[in-house]
Amino acid sequence: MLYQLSVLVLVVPLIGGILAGFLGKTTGKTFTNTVTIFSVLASFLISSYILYTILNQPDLIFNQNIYRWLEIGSYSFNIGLLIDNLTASMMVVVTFISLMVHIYSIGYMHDDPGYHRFFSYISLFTFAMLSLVMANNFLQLFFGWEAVGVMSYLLIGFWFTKESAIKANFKAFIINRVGDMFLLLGIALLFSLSGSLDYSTVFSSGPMINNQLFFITENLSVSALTLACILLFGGAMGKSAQMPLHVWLPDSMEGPTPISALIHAATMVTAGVFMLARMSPLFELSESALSFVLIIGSITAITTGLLGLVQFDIKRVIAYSTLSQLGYMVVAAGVSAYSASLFHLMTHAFFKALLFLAAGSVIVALHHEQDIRNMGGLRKRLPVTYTTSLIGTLALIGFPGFSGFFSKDALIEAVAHSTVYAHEFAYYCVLIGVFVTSLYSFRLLFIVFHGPLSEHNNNVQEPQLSIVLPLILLSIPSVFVAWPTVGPMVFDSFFSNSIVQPTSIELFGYEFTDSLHFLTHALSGPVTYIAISGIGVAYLFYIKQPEIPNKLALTFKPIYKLLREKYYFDYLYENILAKFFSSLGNSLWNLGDIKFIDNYIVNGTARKIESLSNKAQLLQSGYIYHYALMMMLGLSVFLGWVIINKIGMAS
Amino acid sequence: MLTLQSYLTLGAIIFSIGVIGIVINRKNIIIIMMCIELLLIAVNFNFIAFSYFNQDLAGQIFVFFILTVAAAEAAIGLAILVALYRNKKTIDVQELNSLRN
Amino acid sequence: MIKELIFYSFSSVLICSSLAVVLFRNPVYSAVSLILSFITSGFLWLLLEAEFLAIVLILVYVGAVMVLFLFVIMMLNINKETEKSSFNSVAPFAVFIGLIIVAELITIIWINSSQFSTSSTVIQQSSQMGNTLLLGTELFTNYILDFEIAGFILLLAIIVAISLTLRPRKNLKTQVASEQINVDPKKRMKLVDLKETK
Amino acid sequence: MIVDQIIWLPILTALIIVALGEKRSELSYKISLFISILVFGLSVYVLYLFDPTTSGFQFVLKTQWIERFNINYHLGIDGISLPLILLTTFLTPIVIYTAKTTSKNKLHQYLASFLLLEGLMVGVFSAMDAFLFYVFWEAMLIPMFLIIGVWGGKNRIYATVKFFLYTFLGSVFMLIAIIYLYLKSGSYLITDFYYLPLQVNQQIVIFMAFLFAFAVKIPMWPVHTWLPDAHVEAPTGGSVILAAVLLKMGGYGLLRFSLPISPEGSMTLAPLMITLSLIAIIYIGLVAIAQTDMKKLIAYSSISHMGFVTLGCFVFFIEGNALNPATINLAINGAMIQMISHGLISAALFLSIGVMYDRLHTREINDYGGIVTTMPKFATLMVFFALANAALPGTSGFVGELTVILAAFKANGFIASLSALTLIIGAAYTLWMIKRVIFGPVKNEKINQLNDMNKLESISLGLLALSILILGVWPKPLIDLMNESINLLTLFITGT
Repeated sequence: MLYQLSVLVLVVPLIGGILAGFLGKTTGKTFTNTVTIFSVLASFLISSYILYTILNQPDLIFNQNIYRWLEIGSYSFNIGLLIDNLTASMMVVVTFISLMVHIYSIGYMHDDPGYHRFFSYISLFTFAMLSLVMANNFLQLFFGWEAVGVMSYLLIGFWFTKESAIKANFKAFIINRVGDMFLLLGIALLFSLSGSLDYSTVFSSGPMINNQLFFITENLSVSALTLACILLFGGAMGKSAQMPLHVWLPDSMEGPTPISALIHAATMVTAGVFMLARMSPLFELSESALSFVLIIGSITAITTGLLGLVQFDIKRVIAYSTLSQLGYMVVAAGVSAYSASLFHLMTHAFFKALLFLAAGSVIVALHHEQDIRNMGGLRKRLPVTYTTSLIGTLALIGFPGFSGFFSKDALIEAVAHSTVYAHEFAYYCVLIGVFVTSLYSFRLLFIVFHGPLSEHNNNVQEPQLSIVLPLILLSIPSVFVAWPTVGPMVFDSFFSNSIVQPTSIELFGYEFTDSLHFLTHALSGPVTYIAISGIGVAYLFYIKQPEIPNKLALTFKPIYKLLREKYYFDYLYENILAKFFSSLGNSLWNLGDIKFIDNYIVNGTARKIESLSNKAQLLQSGYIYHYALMMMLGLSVFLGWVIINKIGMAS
Repeated sequence: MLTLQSYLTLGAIIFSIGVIGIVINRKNIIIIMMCIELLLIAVNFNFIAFSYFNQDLAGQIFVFFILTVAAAEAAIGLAILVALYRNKKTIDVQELNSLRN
Repeated sequence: MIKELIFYSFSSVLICSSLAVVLFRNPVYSAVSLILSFITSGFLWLLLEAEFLAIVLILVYVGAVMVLFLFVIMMLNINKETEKSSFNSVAPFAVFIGLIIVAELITIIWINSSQFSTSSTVIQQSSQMGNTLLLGTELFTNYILDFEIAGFILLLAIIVAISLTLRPRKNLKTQVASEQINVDPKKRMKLVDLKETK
Repeated sequence: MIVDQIIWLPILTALIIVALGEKRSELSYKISLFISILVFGLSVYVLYLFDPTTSGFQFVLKTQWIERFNINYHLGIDGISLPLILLTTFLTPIVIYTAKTTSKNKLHQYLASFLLLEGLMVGVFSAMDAFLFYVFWEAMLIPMFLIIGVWGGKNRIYATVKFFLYTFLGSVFMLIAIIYLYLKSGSYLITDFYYLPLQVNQQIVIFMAFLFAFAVKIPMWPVHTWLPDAHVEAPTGGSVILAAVLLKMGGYGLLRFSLPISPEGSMTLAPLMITLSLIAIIYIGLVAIAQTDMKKLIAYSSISHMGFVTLGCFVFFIEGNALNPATINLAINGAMIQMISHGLISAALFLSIGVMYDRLHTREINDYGGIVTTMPKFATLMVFFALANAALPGTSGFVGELTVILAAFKANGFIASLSALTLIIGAAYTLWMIKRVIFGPVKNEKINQLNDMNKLESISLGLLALSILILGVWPKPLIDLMNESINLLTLFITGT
């Protein structure tokens, strides 16, 4: 029963997407959105039912192969499902956000000529994401991994006539591919060590792998497991946009806003975090890999947050915020607090989707204006959007009581109690990050919704219901979802059948009793106060004395420039690396292929033969007796050879 | 004692004379054709000698055919020669070098 | 003994006349020398009991082929050109190589002589039955197809020789059947619209 | 008998079509389409009759041909050749089907060339006699030579001569090797060669001789430069067959001759072969990025992808101290899948380029842009093929590369890492082309007036897309088909 239902969860969005894609153009918009929304709704309901079933039956792990994909000798590769608490909760999150985005898109994409294409894509994306989440083996993980990448590629380039959009989607795909390559290599390494791609086999042979060495040179070797984990994390760095592979995510904001909410905030980018949690049996065995994860995550958390301070595009600010929050999740995984990481993933999915959709609502209301310098004072014109944005922002900065508070606090608590190498560094990074988060979040909020209302925005109205409704629906979990769930998910054994991690006492140094107690406990830490001070500074900078930021920018010009240029990563990739490789290709082609092989070797041989034959032509006098003489010469030589042979044989 | 070797040697000598004749000649193609006849005679010598000493008639049969073909060859060759002379007004090998280019 | 005597005398004549073929300036002389060498080889072949071939050689070659040669020589009237030096620039080299070839050939013959059968003692079948008869029997039984082909080649040679040398008369009126069949009335007749003339 | 029909039916039809003449080209189009579909049906029937549980040759047909040299007209099919035969007979109807739009002059001869080519290609794949194999191998050059030389582009003569000289020069060495093996074994039967006790030195020489022929066909760096030229000049159908089937003959030759006949020679030269494969994968991939001509780009991408085939054929030799049959199996299966899948994908890409070329008569990437606005259906398929070319999981392109990389990693992590770079490079050149051709604002007025695919084109490309998808989602049946034969090959390689 569970098996059939799980397959149904997977297949229904696929069918919906295919139907919308093939029939949407002819059957019209209503058909398209009905089909896709109902398929995702069905998927959501079934996922919820599965989660419910699993909650009622603790320790139920459901692991079954659907079919055998490939079988070579003793190796077999399967397509299968693994349903446990981790998967089930991810499924619910994914389908819920997807459902919201579907509904939202009815209004947002209403006038777009690519309406059916859009719905088809997001349904297919849902399918891909689900297949990633539900995989019971690395092969399917990789399939989902790449498939979500492709859907993201197509959706970023959804408005394909925009030069910037197709540039962004190309960039996104290539950078993701860099990560995917590492992931594939990690998978290949695990395969070569354990001989299988199934999670269960690989995980059970983890301790055995841990003892093996991978020889880089004759003498230099690393632990094979550490290498595999770092390679796997390389994949996560691409997909979850960690430094230095983060550059594609801000650019991906070229896509429609619902996409930014669904793919580039809530689901796809968290795939890396999900994978880290899924691979926890391996990562737990390698301290060095965890440190690596921790360092990368904390660098990402702090640096990308700073970038959010200087952006003027409403979506880019949120995108950098997403990057920073992803950094937090990775940090949590780095200190082995996978449950906290996943919990933050879940709450973040809700409030970040909310923020994006709210931003989309603003964008729609202002007729596709995205520059925050042209906004201001929209509070009165867009009351629902404002309220929901406020909720999202408060959740994001971890204001006490909101869902983000619980997740972020648990996470920072875990960092504080960690003993992994570089944990102090990570701790300071995340603390500064909290301040930066609230600063840029409220900067955005204040600039967009407060301040004076500009002239041309006077007639702005709240958009239609299908846009507003998801905002309201999403703000509910953004506030409340953590209250009942923080206990079981973070501190209790909810994930114990799918994740290997130390006990909550070891991790957090705190005995959880109930959520209210946790709230009061957290208030004793510095985090909340740092966040509130961030609000204060933002209030000072952007409402009381708006000239301060400009002054600061002038005073610290080099730093400001560094931030505006995004630490020159784009410059490095586009102008140095990409140029280098394309000119390398060009010169290999021109020098290697054309000049050397074709002109020198191939045609050179031909030319040589031609010149030789020109010389040989001099021998060709045209006189018969010259030819006859040559024949004579040949005959005499031949006879001589015969004689020599004869004599040789005789002796 | 007449042995096979003596006949073969004779054939070899005649053959070489024919070959030399083809090459050293600068007068006309007719002489070359005659030299070819000499070559054939030399070859025929060998055939007949082998046929005699091995008591195998096949050699003679072969000579018979060679003679036939040689006659045909001579006829055609001379016909070509006549045609050539008509066109070029010469059969001098020194002047016949249209094989070049 | 008598055989040896005949062999050596005739072969020296043969070699001399062959040399003469090559060396004479006048092609007529060369042709005559060639006739001589044919005749002497005919005699030598008689020594090898190839009577039929010897006679054919003399009859056909001397009687027909060489006469043809002489005909052509005279027809083309080329004995004028005898003033030129009869040897070309590569001649010394060619002679040298030719001598090498002779030497090599003879060496090969003598190296291999141990493999030759020295069977002059073989019972001469042909002396009883006659070489011509034997040859004929063989030719018309086992080699009949080849014989036919040879005849065909001769026929071909005749046709080729004629077609090469035949000069068709100009203005000869002949029928071209294919053109007649392929006549297209449209090409022959042209309908022309003439405008009225006043 | 049925194999015989698959070979000779198209060849005889080709003769009939030529005899029919130019005036009845519509009729000859129908006949050739019918025959090629019939031949595909026959080969599917072969697939149905084929017994995948045995490793040996099936459908064996043996007739004496040249008694003096013990040459036989000896045909047979095993698990390695059957997929390639299916590929051939599947693509020929598609090429013939689309020939109508791509080639208008002397259509009947064009069709006849392809039918002839089909028969000969199947002949190559099913010949069990080395001499017969050689005859088919060389004879195949003739129709291909004609296709490029007669219906090609401006610079076709240069391209054909280059193509012909390269391939011919290579195969001469193969002939020498075959004759040598015949003298050793007294038979031309390929499987007899496997059992010859050869010294390592002899094996190396034989391997090199075969390599010349196969490396040119595959093509491996540095004897690859004929391919881009040939592709650029060839008509669409010619490019399709060239990329899809002709190149596979090199890989097939490696599996049929080089590896089982000279396993130790292969082992000695494996580092060289692996280096060349990696050069093909990386160097040629980078070169592909620099191309401005779509056909050249895809041609270079073909070379790069064929690098995986050669990598799969040799990478297992460097694993540790002893050969591991499991890795061999994995790698060779990967090479085979890569061949089949590349056959389908490159065929699809060349057909797609043909679709565009028929409309705008240019292959320059810069002349395009924004195709998707006027040809949405076509753009969808083209993007799909491009993604398949970039080895997207779920398409057949991924299966081969995955298995080869897995096998390579078992052998050596660094080689695997280098070969995995193709994930980036392949995506870069393919999508870079897609970005400039398919997406973006409409470049010029001509593109604004384009019509989307007609029925003919959509059916052909749709069929290819479907097969690529099916192979990607469920490649197991294909593997099951060749598993036993590859097991046998593994035995020969390990020398047991």
